[in-house]
Amino acid sequence: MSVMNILEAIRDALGTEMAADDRVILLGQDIGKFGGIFRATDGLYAQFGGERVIDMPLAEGAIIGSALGLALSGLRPVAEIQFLGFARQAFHQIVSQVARMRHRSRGRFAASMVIRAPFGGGVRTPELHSDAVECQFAQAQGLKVIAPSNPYDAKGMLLAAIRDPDPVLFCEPLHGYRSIKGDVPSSAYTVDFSKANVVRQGNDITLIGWSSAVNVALRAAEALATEGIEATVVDIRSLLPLDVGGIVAAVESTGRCVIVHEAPLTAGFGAEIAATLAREAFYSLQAPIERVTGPDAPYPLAGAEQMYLPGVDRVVAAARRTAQGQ
Amino acid sequence: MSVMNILEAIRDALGTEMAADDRVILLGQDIGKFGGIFRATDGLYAQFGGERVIDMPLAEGAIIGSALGLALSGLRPVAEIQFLGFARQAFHQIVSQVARMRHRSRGRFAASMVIRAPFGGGVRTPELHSDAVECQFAQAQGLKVIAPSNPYDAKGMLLAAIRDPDPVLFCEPLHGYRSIKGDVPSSAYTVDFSKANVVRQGNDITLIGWSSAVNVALRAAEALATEGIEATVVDIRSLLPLDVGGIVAAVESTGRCVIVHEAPLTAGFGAEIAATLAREAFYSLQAPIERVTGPDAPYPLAGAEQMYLPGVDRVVAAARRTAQGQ
Amino acid sequence: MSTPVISQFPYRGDPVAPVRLLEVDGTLTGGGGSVPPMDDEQMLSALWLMMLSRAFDDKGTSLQRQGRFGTFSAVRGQEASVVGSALALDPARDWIVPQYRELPALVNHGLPLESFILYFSGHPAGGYIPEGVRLLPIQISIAAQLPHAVGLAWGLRLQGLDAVVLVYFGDGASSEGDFHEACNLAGVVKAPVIFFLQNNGWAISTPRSRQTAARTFAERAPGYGFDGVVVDGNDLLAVYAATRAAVERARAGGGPTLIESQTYRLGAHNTADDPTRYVAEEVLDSWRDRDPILRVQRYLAACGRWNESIAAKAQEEISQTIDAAFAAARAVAPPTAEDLFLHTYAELTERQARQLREYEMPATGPANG
Amino acid sequence: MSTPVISQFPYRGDPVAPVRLLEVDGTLTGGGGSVPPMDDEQMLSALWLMMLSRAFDDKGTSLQRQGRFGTFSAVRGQEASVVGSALALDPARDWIVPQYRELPALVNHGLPLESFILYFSGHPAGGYIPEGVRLLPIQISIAAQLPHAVGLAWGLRLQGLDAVVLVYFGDGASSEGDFHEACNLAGVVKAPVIFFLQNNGWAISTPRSRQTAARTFAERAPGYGFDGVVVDGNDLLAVYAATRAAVERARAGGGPTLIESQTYRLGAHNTADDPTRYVAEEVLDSWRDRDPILRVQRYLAACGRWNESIAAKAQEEISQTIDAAFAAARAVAPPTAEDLFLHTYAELTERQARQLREYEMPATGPANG
Ligand SMILES: Cc1ncc(C[n+]2csc(CCOP(=O)(O)OP(=O)(O)O)c2C)c(N)n1
Ligand SMILES: Cc1ncc(C[n+]2csc(CCOP(=O)(O)OP(=O)(O)O)c2C)c(N)n1
Ligand SMILES: [Mg+2]
Ligand SMILES: [Mg+2]
Repeated sequence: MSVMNILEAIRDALGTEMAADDRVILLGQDIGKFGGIFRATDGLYAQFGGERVIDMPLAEGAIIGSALGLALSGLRPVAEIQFLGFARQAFHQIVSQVARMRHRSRGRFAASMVIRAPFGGGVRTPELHSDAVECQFAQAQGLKVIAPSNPYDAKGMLLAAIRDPDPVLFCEPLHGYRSIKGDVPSSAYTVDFSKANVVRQGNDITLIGWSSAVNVALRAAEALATEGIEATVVDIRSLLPLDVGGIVAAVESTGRCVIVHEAPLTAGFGAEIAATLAREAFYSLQAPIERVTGPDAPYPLAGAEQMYLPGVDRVVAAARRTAQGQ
Repeated sequence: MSVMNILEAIRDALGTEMAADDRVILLGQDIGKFGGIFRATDGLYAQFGGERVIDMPLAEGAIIGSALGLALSGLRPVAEIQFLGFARQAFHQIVSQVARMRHRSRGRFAASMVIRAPFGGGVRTPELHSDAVECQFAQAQGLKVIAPSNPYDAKGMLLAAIRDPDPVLFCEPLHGYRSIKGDVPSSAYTVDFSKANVVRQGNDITLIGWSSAVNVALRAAEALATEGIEATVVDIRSLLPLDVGGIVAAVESTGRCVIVHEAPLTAGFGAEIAATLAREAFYSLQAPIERVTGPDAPYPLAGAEQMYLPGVDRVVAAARRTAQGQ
Repeated sequence: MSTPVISQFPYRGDPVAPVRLLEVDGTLTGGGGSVPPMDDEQMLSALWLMMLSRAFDDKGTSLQRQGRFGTFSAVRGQEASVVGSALALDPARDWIVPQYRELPALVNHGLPLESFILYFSGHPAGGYIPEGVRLLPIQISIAAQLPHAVGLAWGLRLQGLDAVVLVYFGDGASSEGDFHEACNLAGVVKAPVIFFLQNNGWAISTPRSRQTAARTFAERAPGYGFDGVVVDGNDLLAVYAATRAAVERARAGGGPTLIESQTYRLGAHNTADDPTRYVAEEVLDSWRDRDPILRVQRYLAACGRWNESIAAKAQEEISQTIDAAFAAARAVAPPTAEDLFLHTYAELTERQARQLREYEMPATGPANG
Repeated sequence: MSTPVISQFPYRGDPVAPVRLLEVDGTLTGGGGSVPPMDDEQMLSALWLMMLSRAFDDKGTSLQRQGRFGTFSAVRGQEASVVGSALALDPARDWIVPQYRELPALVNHGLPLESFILYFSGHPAGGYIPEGVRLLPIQISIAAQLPHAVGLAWGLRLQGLDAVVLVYFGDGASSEGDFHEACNLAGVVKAPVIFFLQNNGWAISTPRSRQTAARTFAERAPGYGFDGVVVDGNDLLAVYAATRAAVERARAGGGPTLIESQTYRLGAHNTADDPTRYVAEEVLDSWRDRDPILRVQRYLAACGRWNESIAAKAQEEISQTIDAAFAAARAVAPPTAEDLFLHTYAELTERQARQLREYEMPATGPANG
């Protein structure tokens, strides 16, 4: 057990599984000697060599498309896309090919592979680097879309993802890469990401998020507690599939809910959660479900990002309103 | 005024605007002499020549990316993508480039262009051709995503789209191309697609859809009427931007709502509509909002598509339940 | 300007002539001096596959017109290109990654004809490829299979196998970004993959001349770090020999080859297409003269291995094979609601299970939850 | 096999030598016999731009380290490549479509230095390009600008203008599908576009050798139906001459050219990068010897047009220009909530208007509705 940040937890997971399973190989831009632009693969090239930690040409479609072929050959590729916004270059490969291979072949071919990509804002990256586009993949039935919020989950969910028979898009919180720290066991363990995680218990309202929004929600919950409002905070962990039972239970127990995410409001994944809850928990809801999200606008250049991001203040304000509404 | 199907209405709109505005040019695969795989551009090559009706190499990214450049040069390109499922090959160009050009350049450059593509199932097309992926574009702020349900709207919305200063993804109902007919004025006219259209009035329940789902909803409304349930049917016309005021008013007046679409349930655009209504019309809702959609699975091969598609029966059943729930 | 700049890579001159071994009249190129790369027995087997393909195209088209079969893309005219390339592989270790117009290659590699029929009838069971058959599923999304083939070839090699992967695609497919990304990666990692480009003159209605301004597709290969070859795609022997050479090179660690097989689609893009709108009858005729099947029959007839009675017997056998396959496909039970969901993931998700229950008990269950 | 198949397009031999007009020591290639394509005045203006670029890199980097400027990508080492190409264009009719590493080209074409600073400071106002300046915005998504450039060039020509479009991109960018699709389309429609590939040896930490197995990038051009040229990218005159030739060809209706400018990134990918992790010091040193600025200064010194006092005066002027631009950028008011929404569409949507009101009155308004 040691204290790690999310990046260290991810690196630890990759190294652990590569040592345990020869079939695991990494591919991506600048992940070799350089160790990745965020150092997620630092040291792995030295340890496992260039045949297992592979620098790829600058072509996201080929990274994903060839990873699918590598998976079919019997390997377990873990592909890095430098920023989730550039997974759009491989959208056709991810959504039409990777996600559907099992279904298309009626079970003969499984695309057992992981696509890792950081996403989200707050660290002053250039245009398109901060786009929270996870929801654009959440309709790709056949793909799993997951997003850890803390180092413990990062390691355990990544190990689970690599061992998963289905393809997993593993969305990493760029913002928390170095700033979010926590205890991480040094042994191998998996986290069952199919279950939403109640990270805080409270009776008055339920805050729901994933990735770095969970941390915003937790800080909002602390602020609300000083006002006497006790919040449950749920980390959904997985967008696709969604743990419907888990979130319904968490909202039924409070009757009130605020969802937090970085993507714009319209067609963000908060819509799916709100729509599901508004139906399944209809008779328990005592106030409208609110969504605190990025505004309906492209992610801005760095100088305006703090205005764009859904902050603790906005979550607190929405939660206060929701807790009081009836 | 004459009776046209949707395909004829689209062809009429294209011809009308090309005759009126020299800047309008068409580009796409097989749209020239061949007239398009569905004949949407039939006759236009003969009428306007190969410099304005342009056959493109088989590369969706280049079709969209060069259309953006053509727009910046001062022309008004209308690009055809043969099936919306193949717009994924151009996803990075549509979502990261076309949608953002105005914002990126702080208003200097407008990507005034239209992308036309049929979508949806029911006509036994091969794999990927029927995918209803309109929602995957609905988070692309800067883009408009619209979908007519009948010939009158098809012509009027397409003319409005070509004249729109912003880029428009114009999603055409593959299923209704030839089967849905109606009166279409021969003159040029526009339909304000920013407003949802109430296509049927009823007091008991509101059915919401777009594209061919509107026709499913209308047929369900007729069936419901025989049981004494009178439905309002709303055609949202535009997913992005969404006419929030229009749909809220239509649901407040009945207190009950069923949303219909072809895409899978999870992360389909029905989620955005349901989430919005569940909040904005919270105090009027007398029953949970239901979504009748494609199942959470890839669109199947043709032999199974009738099971996949949300049919009149399923809408009627959901509406009945909703009308009775409280 | 005072100092003229010379382009080291000018675009000029005529396209190169394709490799040819068998002339249209069935004689060997350059006279009888050279030994053909296939013996008579091999050529007879190849001919059988080519004729099976042609007969299937006829049968499938007529059934489709009667509404008894789905839309599919005929191989007609490209039989030498498809069969010659497929026969250069070893089905016990090599893989084929298809587009959608390669029926006889798939059959030779082990796909039951019945699966192909089920697939194009729209039955979900048609997607299944039997265990042990080294084929990826038919690809509908143009060019998307190319990076898969590279990854598969590279992965097999990383695991120490000596397998080669051959990927089929068209002149149209060569314009997609996936083509470029796949070729470039294959060059960098020296994947044992053969890019087999069937230049059949058309992508639906789009002529080759509108697809690219390049004189040949094969000349793109050195720009990715490997060799390019142009073959007469209607010449079984040339296609076979060029593919064999590429297989041997790949197997020996020499990396990829791009083969441009110059052939011609002798008919519609698929059974929903009407080529009379865009193909000139004279051009079609000139290609009918170069029919790849006739060429092999002429050669074998000159060797005394082909005559009318052998032909009639083969036709009869082929026709029975095809009829049996259609009958078997027709006997498969229609798809159920479960077929919609199964194999989306290794296991049904909660939501899928709930949706499936709803299908099975529509009256009582809630809508998709 | 009995019949060997010859690849008509073999991958072998050494890469070609780049076009060079000015030697490292500042003498003209081949002795004084040839007349340089630029006169001394033009070379002095070019040098000024190159030095401005270098000085901006220094200043920007030091401000960035102090937290007073954002992350940006220096031009260092590529000044001849960027400036020589840009000067071959006519800013009154030709367009530049940039990647992100071409500061002096943008400035020469009319972009206020202050805009560039605002952009890399993360101020939304930095995205604005003044009316009349023929530049597309800086492109962050690698290679995405290439099809835009083709469409723009083609569209201007369709409208009867004689404008040429030059698009910048890197060796890394050449691996993206967008590169291929754009080149192929440009060949088909004969767009007046120049694909100016700056091969600076690296894509972040990825070396040229891992980017492609091709010997040169330029040799891909004939595979798209146009000419390819390799130039010494550290030679102002060669870059200028090759680009001029391409501009003239494009203007005359001769279509596209692919120019590979072989240069070297003399430093980090951007101010967040640490190249000591992957670049060998000896290699860097060998390229420092080939510094494109020194080469021009040596030439001009030999002509009596450059000496220490002229240099000092130029440095002073440049330094004032840069300081003034930073000061002007700092004087711009910080972004407001309105900046988030404006220009998403021609008009605010209802939802945006409501969200903006919420920003402006956070206490009272509802959450995003
Ligand atoms: C990505 C994509 N775009 C468009 C289509 C529609 N389409 C189907 S076949 C075809 C032409 C393919 O031409 P080619 O690659 O030459 O193969 P051929 O049919 O000639 O064998 C097109 C455009 C598709 N299936 N996929
Ligand atoms: C589509 C995409 N993928 C990845 C990145 C991350 N990235 C930024 S710069 C760069 C390298 C670009 O190399 P090159 O094109 O050679 O340009 P250079 O920086 O050398 O001028 C990468 C991979 C990106 N910006 N866009
Ligand atoms: Mg073809
Ligand atoms: Mg570079």
